[in-house]
Amino acid sequence: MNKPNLAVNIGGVDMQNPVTTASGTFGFGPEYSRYIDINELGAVVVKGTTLHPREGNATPRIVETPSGILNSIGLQNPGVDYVIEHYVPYFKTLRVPVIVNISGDTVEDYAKVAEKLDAAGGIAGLEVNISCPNVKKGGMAFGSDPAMAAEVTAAVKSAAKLPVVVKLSPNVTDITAVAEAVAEAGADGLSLINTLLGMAIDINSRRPILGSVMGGLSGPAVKPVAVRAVWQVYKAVQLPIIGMGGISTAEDALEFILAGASAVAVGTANFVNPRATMDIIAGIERYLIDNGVKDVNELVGAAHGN
Amino acid sequence: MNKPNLAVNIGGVDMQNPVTTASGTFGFGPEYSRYIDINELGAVVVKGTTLHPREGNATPRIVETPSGILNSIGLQNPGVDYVIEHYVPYFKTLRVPVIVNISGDTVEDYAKVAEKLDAAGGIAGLEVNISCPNVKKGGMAFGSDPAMAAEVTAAVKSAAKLPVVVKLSPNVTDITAVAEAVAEAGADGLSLINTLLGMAIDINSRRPILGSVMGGLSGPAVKPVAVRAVWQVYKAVQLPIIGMGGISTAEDALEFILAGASAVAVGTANFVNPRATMDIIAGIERYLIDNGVKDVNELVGAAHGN
Amino acid sequence: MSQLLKAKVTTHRQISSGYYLLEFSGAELAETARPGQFVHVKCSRTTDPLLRRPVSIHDVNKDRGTVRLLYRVAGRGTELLSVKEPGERLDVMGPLGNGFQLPDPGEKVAVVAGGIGVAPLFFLLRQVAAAGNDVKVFVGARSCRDLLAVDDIKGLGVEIQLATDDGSAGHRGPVTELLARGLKNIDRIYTCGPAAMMKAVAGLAREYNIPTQVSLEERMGCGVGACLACTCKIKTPGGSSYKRVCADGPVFNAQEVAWE
Amino acid sequence: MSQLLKAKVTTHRQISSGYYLLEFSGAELAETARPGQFVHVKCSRTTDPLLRRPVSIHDVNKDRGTVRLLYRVAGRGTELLSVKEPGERLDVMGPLGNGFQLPDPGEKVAVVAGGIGVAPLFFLLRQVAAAGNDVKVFVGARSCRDLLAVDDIKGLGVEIQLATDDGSAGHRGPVTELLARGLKNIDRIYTCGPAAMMKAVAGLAREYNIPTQVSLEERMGCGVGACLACTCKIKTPGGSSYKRVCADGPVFNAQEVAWE
Ligand SMILES: Cc1cc2nc3c(=O)[nH]c(=O)nc-3n(C[C@H](O)[C@H](O)[C@H](O)COP(=O)(O)OP(=O)(O)OC[C@H]3O[C@@H](n4cnc5c(N)ncnc54)[C@H](O)[C@@H]3O)c2cc1C
Ligand SMILES: Cc1cc2nc3c(=O)[nH]c(=O)nc-3n(C[C@H](O)[C@H](O)[C@H](O)COP(=O)(O)OP(=O)(O)OC[C@H]3O[C@@H](n4cnc5c(N)ncnc54)[C@H](O)[C@@H]3O)c2cc1C
Ligand SMILES: Cc1cc2nc3c(=O)[nH]c(=O)nc-3n(C[C@H](O)[C@H](O)[C@H](O)COP(=O)(O)O)c2cc1C
Ligand SMILES: Cc1cc2nc3c(=O)[nH]c(=O)nc-3n(C[C@H](O)[C@H](O)[C@H](O)COP(=O)(O)O)c2cc1C
Ligand code: FES
Ligand code: FES
Repeated sequence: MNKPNLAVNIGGVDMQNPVTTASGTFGFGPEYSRYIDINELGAVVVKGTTLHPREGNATPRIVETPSGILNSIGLQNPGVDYVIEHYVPYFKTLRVPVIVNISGDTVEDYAKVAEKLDAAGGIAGLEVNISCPNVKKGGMAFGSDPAMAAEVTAAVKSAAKLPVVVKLSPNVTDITAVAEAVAEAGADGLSLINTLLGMAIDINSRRPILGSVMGGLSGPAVKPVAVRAVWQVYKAVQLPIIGMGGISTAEDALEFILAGASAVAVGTANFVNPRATMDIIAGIERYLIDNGVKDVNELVGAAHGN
Repeated sequence: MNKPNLAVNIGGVDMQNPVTTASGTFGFGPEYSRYIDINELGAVVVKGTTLHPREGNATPRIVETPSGILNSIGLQNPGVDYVIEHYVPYFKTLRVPVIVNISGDTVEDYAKVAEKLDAAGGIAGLEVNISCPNVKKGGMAFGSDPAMAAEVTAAVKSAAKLPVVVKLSPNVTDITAVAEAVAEAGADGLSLINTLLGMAIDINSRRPILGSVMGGLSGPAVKPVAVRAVWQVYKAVQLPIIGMGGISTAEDALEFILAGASAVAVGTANFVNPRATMDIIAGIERYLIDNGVKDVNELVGAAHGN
Repeated sequence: MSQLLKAKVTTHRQISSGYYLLEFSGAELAETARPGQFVHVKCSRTTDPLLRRPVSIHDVNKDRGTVRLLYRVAGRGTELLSVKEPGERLDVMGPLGNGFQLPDPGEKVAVVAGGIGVAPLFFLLRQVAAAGNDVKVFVGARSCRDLLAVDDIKGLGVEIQLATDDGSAGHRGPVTELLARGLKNIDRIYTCGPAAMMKAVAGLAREYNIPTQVSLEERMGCGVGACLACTCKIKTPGGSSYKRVCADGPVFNAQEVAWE
Repeated sequence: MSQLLKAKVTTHRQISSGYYLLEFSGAELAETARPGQFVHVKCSRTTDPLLRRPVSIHDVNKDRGTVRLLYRVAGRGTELLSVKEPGERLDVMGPLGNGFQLPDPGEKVAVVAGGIGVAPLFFLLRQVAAAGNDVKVFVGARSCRDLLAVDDIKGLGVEIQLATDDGSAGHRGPVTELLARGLKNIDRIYTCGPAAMMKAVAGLAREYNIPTQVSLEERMGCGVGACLACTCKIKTPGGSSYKRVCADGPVFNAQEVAWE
């Protein structure tokens, strides 16, 4: 059999294969380049960026949980201007599309960040984080209310010509309602899921472990919730989906693809295996060959039957 | 130091220690009596019971996930009349309070089941499951809408004189809103959390693994979400809480107590260690002695500070 | 009476590619176990994989107080099990399940095993042979490498016929073809193996009206009847109902099973 | 250049109650590692515990191409690590982090270790001693059982002073009391140990105006600077900012650290 087609398209972003990185777990790109050739990824999604620099939350910012981690980084980032000055030149040297994850406290913030990045060039798309549970203002609220999610989406869409992927929170009663609202508002694609809201307590100090009390749960533990979210959203809206949440192996990635994701993002697994993305790309290709599937797009949503 | 006090009270149900079983994981009681002395528990919460017998869902009904399981039992049970005829006599032989978990498709169903159990005697309380994601009608819907949750609670309260503990779902945007509504409607206590909605796909058959597609995630994987829910609800309402979700050890149980649970329920961990409940009771007692705490009630919510 | 024990592994070896024979100490378990019962084994030290794994009791030695398991490495749980060293402790619960109902004196018995399905049948065979019943054994597998416990069965002095899908040993084709030819005078059948094979055996048994016991498999949670995860469909006068493989089975009357 | 390798464990033994010395093969790692750097170790085979564990490079042997780790069993990860047998493979990433800046020729150096904090300092000591710098070593611990690598340090021919909280060996009291008396003519301090001890060392260093490098600890995710989990507060002209212990550290200038 010939080499199967691995290329996918996420709302206008052309990816040579369906594997990208989950924002916040892959820095701005160079951190993992000692272990993998970034140019072999389908796309790179970089750390959440805001209008102004953010210091982030107090430490500890991470705690391990059964098959998962809780994090409360708090969107530490140097601000959009710094990103444009220091990282965009690097992005321009890459042959893979770079998607910048953006956050804000207000709808205007989102729009301004989007506008600046749009003007900077060297970026293939924006991922709008309306779901980070780690910031006090905005963040969470936008993602849990369909109307506000739509408002942010529309604002970003009108501020930037770049493809806009909106990242949804699983911490809602009905994720399809948010997906539908965001689709209506003009999103080009959806990313799901962000982390689950969780916490851990130190029984010796009798205090919450994380400096900011609550944090976001990620890693293999959340995979069943994420696959379910992709399955539900695939049924509800027509937009391409980047699936994520606990993906560590090609088998995990294929579960998401079969549930309805056109691409997958690898997050926490990078910490465990810095070559996870590469192993997953190779494993997906192997599966396609072994099963005589010519194009990975044929598998997208295939678990729904006909 | 003298033996510390382990006794707690959940909305009128007197428990000699804070450890009970999670509904659906402990059958109707006798199944685990080969491994533990049930009379040493704080209380026994038995399988979800409905007005009419239920066949349950197609198999497979269980699938293992990282540090967790997905189940879709579908509330298989012999119906309330059978329970009253065959199990209540057994309940009456026990020296520990028995709490019966009840479910229904309609508000009237809940009320009827509650009424029958109230009349049967031998039962210390009712746990109202408004959160099981495994039944097509009712179930989920009641738990995700504060107004409906309140309606079910009020109906059960007026149908039965028994203490009523309402079991909440984590699959909501704001669990405190449901908790407040249920408290307002007269609940005597709250149980949280029920399972997280999830699914898994077999990449070989390319179909969902569970016979009923989606299932409920439980086990250690969900613990951070459960601790967070207890923490939030403890802050929001004054009712005693039975905390559950991934409790396997005394350390886990203490996390829930410090977050605000007055009692804890052990579910999935029974499958792994049939003596888990006993180990947890002993471990809590050990912790109290080692830390010079005279009464477990002093620890309830202690992680919130003063 | 089912026990929870940290049993010492006494011997453990690979007997064919991917198949292992593990023996552990457990005097009371060896004493009380009946053929067809199983143990529920914790394979990992951590919460992943989380659940125990059901494994049939392959044989017991009451004198030495040991229990044997014959298993196939099927996934992560059994893989972790396979690296246990003699001397290490094994966290087991058991015996669990109902077990086979033994034949009446004088009954002629056929035992039909497919692949790893031979695991629970050896213990049965030993008892049935010792009781003096006439026994015919039919063992089928994919290829000769998957034919297990054959020498042990021969050692019991019973008649044995082999079948493999690839013809690498014995008859080429399904073991049920051998069974169909050998059913004359058989009073009772015991079978364990792939669902399709057991269904075919059940079909033959119905045709010849021979009481047949099948040992079913289903994914398990608790193993003790508490969670209702492991159900199978059993025909009832009114239609069908779900029974628990772990507590009501794993052995069922073949004619009661609602085969898919 | 940091590598990802499945390194073979060559030796592994308990050196004191709860403390282990593990050596593995890794020629390139041994060649390129600098004192103060660490490796990120995967302790489990499964997803629980999930994350790697940071462990300092205790020493390297370039000739034999081996790397040594000295660690304390602190929880589930290090417990799983402690049962690795020689011959098994260890999944390690490294070398990671910045490492210590070596002293200038002729500088008199004090090295202050608290408990397991001696782990990264031995490799440093060996290089500093080999470079001919004058070295004074101060090692403190809870009790004599927690005084580690003392003989190895003596073997380097450097002056060593001991302190224990319980007086079971050397000075009874904090090691910083010994340091305070031994600071004369010291040009440079290196320290690693409990935060309170390092803070006290930093205080003395400021008082005597001695450039001091501390090796910090923080819970880590990636270990390579990508996740921003492991930050510590570093004073800046304008106030403070969060730096990454894994990538900007673990070694920092003591006077820059915003001690709690
Ligand atoms: C009563 C009973 C007795 C058994 N006796 C034996 C025995 O003596 N020897 C032996 O080798 N095996 C036996 N099995 C099967 C054995 O339990 C499974 O092979 C084992 O659980 C697989 O675990 P794993 O972690 O290695 O594989 P997993 O990674 O969990 O799964 C590997 C494959 O096995 C399937 N599977 C998982 N659990 C079960 C299950 N409970 N039943 C059927 N399929 C399953 C999965 O779908 C998957 O395809 C028995 C099963 C039952 C129910
Ligand atoms: C750069 C660096 C180098 C280190 N070098 C060594 C070394 O050479 N030898 C050695 O024995 N230890 C070293 N440590 C500490 C070691 O990483 C922790 O002891 C280990 O991660 C604990 O893992 P565990 O699973 O055994 O314990 P866990 O169960 O994870 O935790 C046990 C206890 O350790 C705490 N803890 C967990 N992770 C960390 C962490 N990263 N830093 C501090 N505390 C933590 C927890 O709060 C808990 O109280 C180093 C840490 C860092 C950051
Ligand atoms: C340390 C860390 C930092 C994260 N930062 C961001 C972020 O800045 N923006 C964002 O949208 N998601 C962020 N996430 C969420 C991930 O992108 C991803 O949605 C989530 O972790 C689930 O995937 P995983 O289980 O593969 O990690 C972060 C996750 C982690 C673990
Ligand atoms: C097999 C199984 C069956 C369950 N059945 C019920 C039920 O009938 N009613 C109910 O309220 N919760 C039911 N639950 C949910 C548990 O009671 C508990 O809320 C949940 O599993 C979280 O706890 P755990 O992680 O300790 O298992 C069931 C859970 C499992 C695993
Ligand atoms: S496995 Fe729980 S009832 Fe059978
Ligand atoms: S551990 Fe990820 S940045 Fe340091």
